Amino acid sequence: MVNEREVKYDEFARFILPVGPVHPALKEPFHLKIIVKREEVLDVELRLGHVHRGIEFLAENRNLIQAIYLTERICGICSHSHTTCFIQALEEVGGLKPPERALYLRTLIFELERAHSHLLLLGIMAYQIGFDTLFMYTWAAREKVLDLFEEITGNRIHHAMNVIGGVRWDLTPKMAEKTIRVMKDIEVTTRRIYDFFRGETVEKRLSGVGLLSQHDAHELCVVGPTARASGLVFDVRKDDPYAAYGDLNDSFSVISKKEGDSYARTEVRILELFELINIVQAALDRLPNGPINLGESPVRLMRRIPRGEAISRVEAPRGELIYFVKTNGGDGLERLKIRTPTLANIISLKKMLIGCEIADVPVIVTSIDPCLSCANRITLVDHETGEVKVVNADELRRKKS
Amino acid sequence: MWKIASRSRIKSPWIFHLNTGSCNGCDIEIVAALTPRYDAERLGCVLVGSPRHADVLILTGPLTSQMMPRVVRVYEQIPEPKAVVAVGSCAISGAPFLGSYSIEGPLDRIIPVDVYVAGCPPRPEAIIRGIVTAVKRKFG
Amino acid sequence: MIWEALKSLFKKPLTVQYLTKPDEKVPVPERYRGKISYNRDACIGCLLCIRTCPAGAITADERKVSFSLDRCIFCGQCSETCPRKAIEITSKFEIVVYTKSEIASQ
Amino acid sequence: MIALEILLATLPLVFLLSLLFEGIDRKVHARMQRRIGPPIIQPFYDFIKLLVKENIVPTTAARSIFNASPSLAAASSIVGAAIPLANLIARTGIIGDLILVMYLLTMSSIMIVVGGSSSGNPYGAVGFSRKIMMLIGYEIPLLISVVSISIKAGPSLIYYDIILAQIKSDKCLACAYISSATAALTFLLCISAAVGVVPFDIPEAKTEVIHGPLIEYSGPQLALLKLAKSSTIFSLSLLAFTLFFYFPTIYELSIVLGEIATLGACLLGSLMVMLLTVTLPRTVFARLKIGQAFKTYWFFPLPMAITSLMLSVLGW
Ligand code: SF4
Ligand code: SF4
Ligand code: SF4
Ligand code: SF4
Ligand code: SF4
Ligand code: SF4
Ligand code: SF4
Ligand code: SF4
Repeated sequence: MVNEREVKYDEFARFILPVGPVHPALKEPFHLKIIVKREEVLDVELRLGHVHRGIEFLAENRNLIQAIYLTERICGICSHSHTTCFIQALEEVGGLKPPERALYLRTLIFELERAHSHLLLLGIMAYQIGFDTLFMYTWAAREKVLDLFEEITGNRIHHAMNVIGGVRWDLTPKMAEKTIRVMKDIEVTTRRIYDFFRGETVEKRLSGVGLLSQHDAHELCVVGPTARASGLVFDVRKDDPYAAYGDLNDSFSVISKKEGDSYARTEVRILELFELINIVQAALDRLPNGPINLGESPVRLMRRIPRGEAISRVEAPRGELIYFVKTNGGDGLERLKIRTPTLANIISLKKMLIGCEIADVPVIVTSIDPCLSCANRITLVDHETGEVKVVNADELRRKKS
Repeated sequence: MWKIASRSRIKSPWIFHLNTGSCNGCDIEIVAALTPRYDAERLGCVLVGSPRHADVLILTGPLTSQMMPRVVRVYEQIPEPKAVVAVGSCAISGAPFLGSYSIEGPLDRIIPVDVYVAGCPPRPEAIIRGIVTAVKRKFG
Repeated sequence: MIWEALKSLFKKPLTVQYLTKPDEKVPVPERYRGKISYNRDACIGCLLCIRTCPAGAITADERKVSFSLDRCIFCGQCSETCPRKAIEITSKFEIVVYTKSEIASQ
Repeated sequence: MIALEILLATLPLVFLLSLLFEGIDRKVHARMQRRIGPPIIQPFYDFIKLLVKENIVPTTAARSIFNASPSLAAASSIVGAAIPLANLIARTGIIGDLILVMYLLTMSSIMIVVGGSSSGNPYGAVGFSRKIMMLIGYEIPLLISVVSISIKAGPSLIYYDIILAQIKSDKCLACAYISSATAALTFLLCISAAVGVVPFDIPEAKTEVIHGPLIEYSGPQLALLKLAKSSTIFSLSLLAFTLFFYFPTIYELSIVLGEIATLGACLLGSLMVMLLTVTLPRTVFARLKIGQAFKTYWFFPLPMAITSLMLSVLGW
């Protein structure tokens, strides 16, 4: 909604530029209505909901095992975060304790996933500023991580790693060796990528663009690298350790930057890549022996989960991911509620976008690393107050008809 | 003469990719197909930004109700001749999202699909093969 | 960057020339979850796989089961659930078809 | 006075060469990214494919301008490339042909954005305003550098005279005079903006304005626009090479090996120029913002061009 009081313009110089839902800068559909004057952005309006699939609703109608795969398919980039978060909640309800080795393997995949996700973002960022070569470089490096996934879990994207009470695939010594090797490679490449990002043209495009002050970041409840780049030090892995992060606490530190611009957000991700390489190495060093799951049939385990509820959170690549799970005592779910990181972050877009140039829009949007397949639940009407209006499924359906 | 035209068409499929509610899994694999490892450009594939430039429409996702009118519009915007490739299991049948109130899919209820590439997500190689198969069949 | 680019000019490209060179392919690892194969004789008809398939790809069929592979999301859960190991995951991944019904036969 | 026939005969040659140049550009670009890249004749496939595709004219477009501008753009850039090539072959020239060529090339890039802004798409309009900004940025240094070199070579505004001057003086102009060297540098720097590739593809940025002016074009119209672009690249690289780096040895080649060798050497040289000024920057730089690009041109090539002009007037 255009705020008429605030927008001063001569009628002819201003026009509305629709960005999305189908736009090459956005790999996924969401709609930004941008009101511009020549090159300057005066106002933005954000509309989500194009990929809403009603997963929470679907999960409530399926049994727990089916729901695992459903949560995995909320998103292809942090699929493992979703299943981990979900299964942690189930295990809490059921009082199941996965064996140590399983926790370590979960952590391992988790960090590899962060590696692939961060490299992906760096590539997309380069692509947005027209730097195809850098995009190709980072994505070529990312392929190595995907190869690891494929070898360990059998798929490049949807790992199907987690089962109730443990993990499904074990790590053979050969794979462990390869993982170490790949991590070394990634470290070298990341170093080089870091150099490219510090290079003249790239830094020019990113620094000072899309400022989000610490105060605003706090106010808008942003999470993950977006928050950390605005000076908030907050990381679920440290603050509320899950899986094996408690044991690995000494192997990494939380990266935080003060600047709060797109460059800082990118830099935080690059530095996190170095941290996660340490985590992976530490995890492989300390990897205990033993079983990788409870060894019972999945169907029996599923039936053992009583009625109850739990909240679980993990630090997905894009920030804190929260699951609220309420089981019905049979083998199904009574309620599933997911708070995804992008949804928390996307609200901050409006703050960042107003006043920037058209050329900065893709940069800023990418810098919070939005991937909307999890964020599509609401229609957001955001005025100066930062107020959020949630439109539920019924309303959405009514709107459609 | 006609042979040259059809050969050129096969050799230069320009792709427009549309996400109809997918989980990103297939989308990133499509992008991965353009990167050095798979390099779809050696077969002439280029990802274009406007449907008006495209020859091949790649669709992913189970088709949510919000995206449905847009899919139709994009399909109509692509100049003839055009091919449609549905990538991923959820584009083929809507599974595992079938049964949701906001899913209109499967895709082929709305627009004609020439080639289906199964997988969740399919490997980039399979996607490339899907594109090549589609243009060969449609334009050959 | 300039150096890097010029150096790459003379390095071997990373591309795996799938389709343009015969038999070139990114290696498919052993665990790859591709198309499933079903051994009807080993199946005892317990129908557990139907209960756990997240995509509804399995239906009961004459005391045993049948698969609609166009719905399969290649998760491998059925193979894990099956007490008789009647379902196996193969590493076949190039499932490219003209009509949905062909998926099973590919 | 060159015969009209020669000019006409070079038109298809320009067409072939500019698409070939584009193919090589794409291949080298890909190799620098460690990819195989498309086959070198890929632009021909693209061109033919687009030519036989359906042409859609959006209802919001101002029809006549929308339809006419691609052909005009393509025609002027092809003629703009054909004149120097024909002159090279025929070894003559007409008065003012250099100015005509520069005018045609500018015309072509203006036609592209005019067509885009007539499409009624807001992105086309953004592309238009960006292009005009860019035009002011690079066109002035570009023209000044041409003027400076023509003062050195005569003064004469005949393209072939400048080449003759280089043959006579036994040195290529860029090596002979400081003023010409700076002019050459200016010209080279301006090429990537004039043809609109990364880092200066701002009017057509894919992720920002979805190909800007090209967004609504499809089929044959798009083919013509692409052709206009690649023949502009070809023409500017040819000009840059022959105006500044025409070593007399190239001329002597024709005595030994026949005229075709001279032409071949010129084309090879301009290929080098293209790789250096188009392919390399677009591989190793990120896209600039319009303000940054504008500044870049006013702070660096413009003063350089003016210096070069003054130096050449002073006879350096
Ligand atoms: S619309 Fe409501 S019920 Fe449906 S999935 Fe979203 S939050 Fe759940
Ligand atoms: S956006 Fe949220 S509610 Fe909608 S499908 Fe995705 S996870 Fe479910
Ligand atoms: S739901 Fe969002 S806005 Fe509300 S308190 Fe939580 S993070 Fe803040
Ligand atoms: S933020 Fe959401 S869509 Fe993006 S990777 Fe995470 S879960 Fe997936
Ligand atoms: S936002 Fe409101 S309606 Fe939606 S899930 Fe939360 S409490 Fe329920
Ligand atoms: S097929 Fe699978 S990976 Fe592809 S979009 Fe659908 S759920 Fe995601
Ligand atoms: S692999 Fe998964 S989706 Fe496919 S049939 Fe088995 S359980 Fe169902
Ligand atoms: S779980 Fe195995 S044995 Fe049971 S019905 Fe399925 S295939 Fe047959």
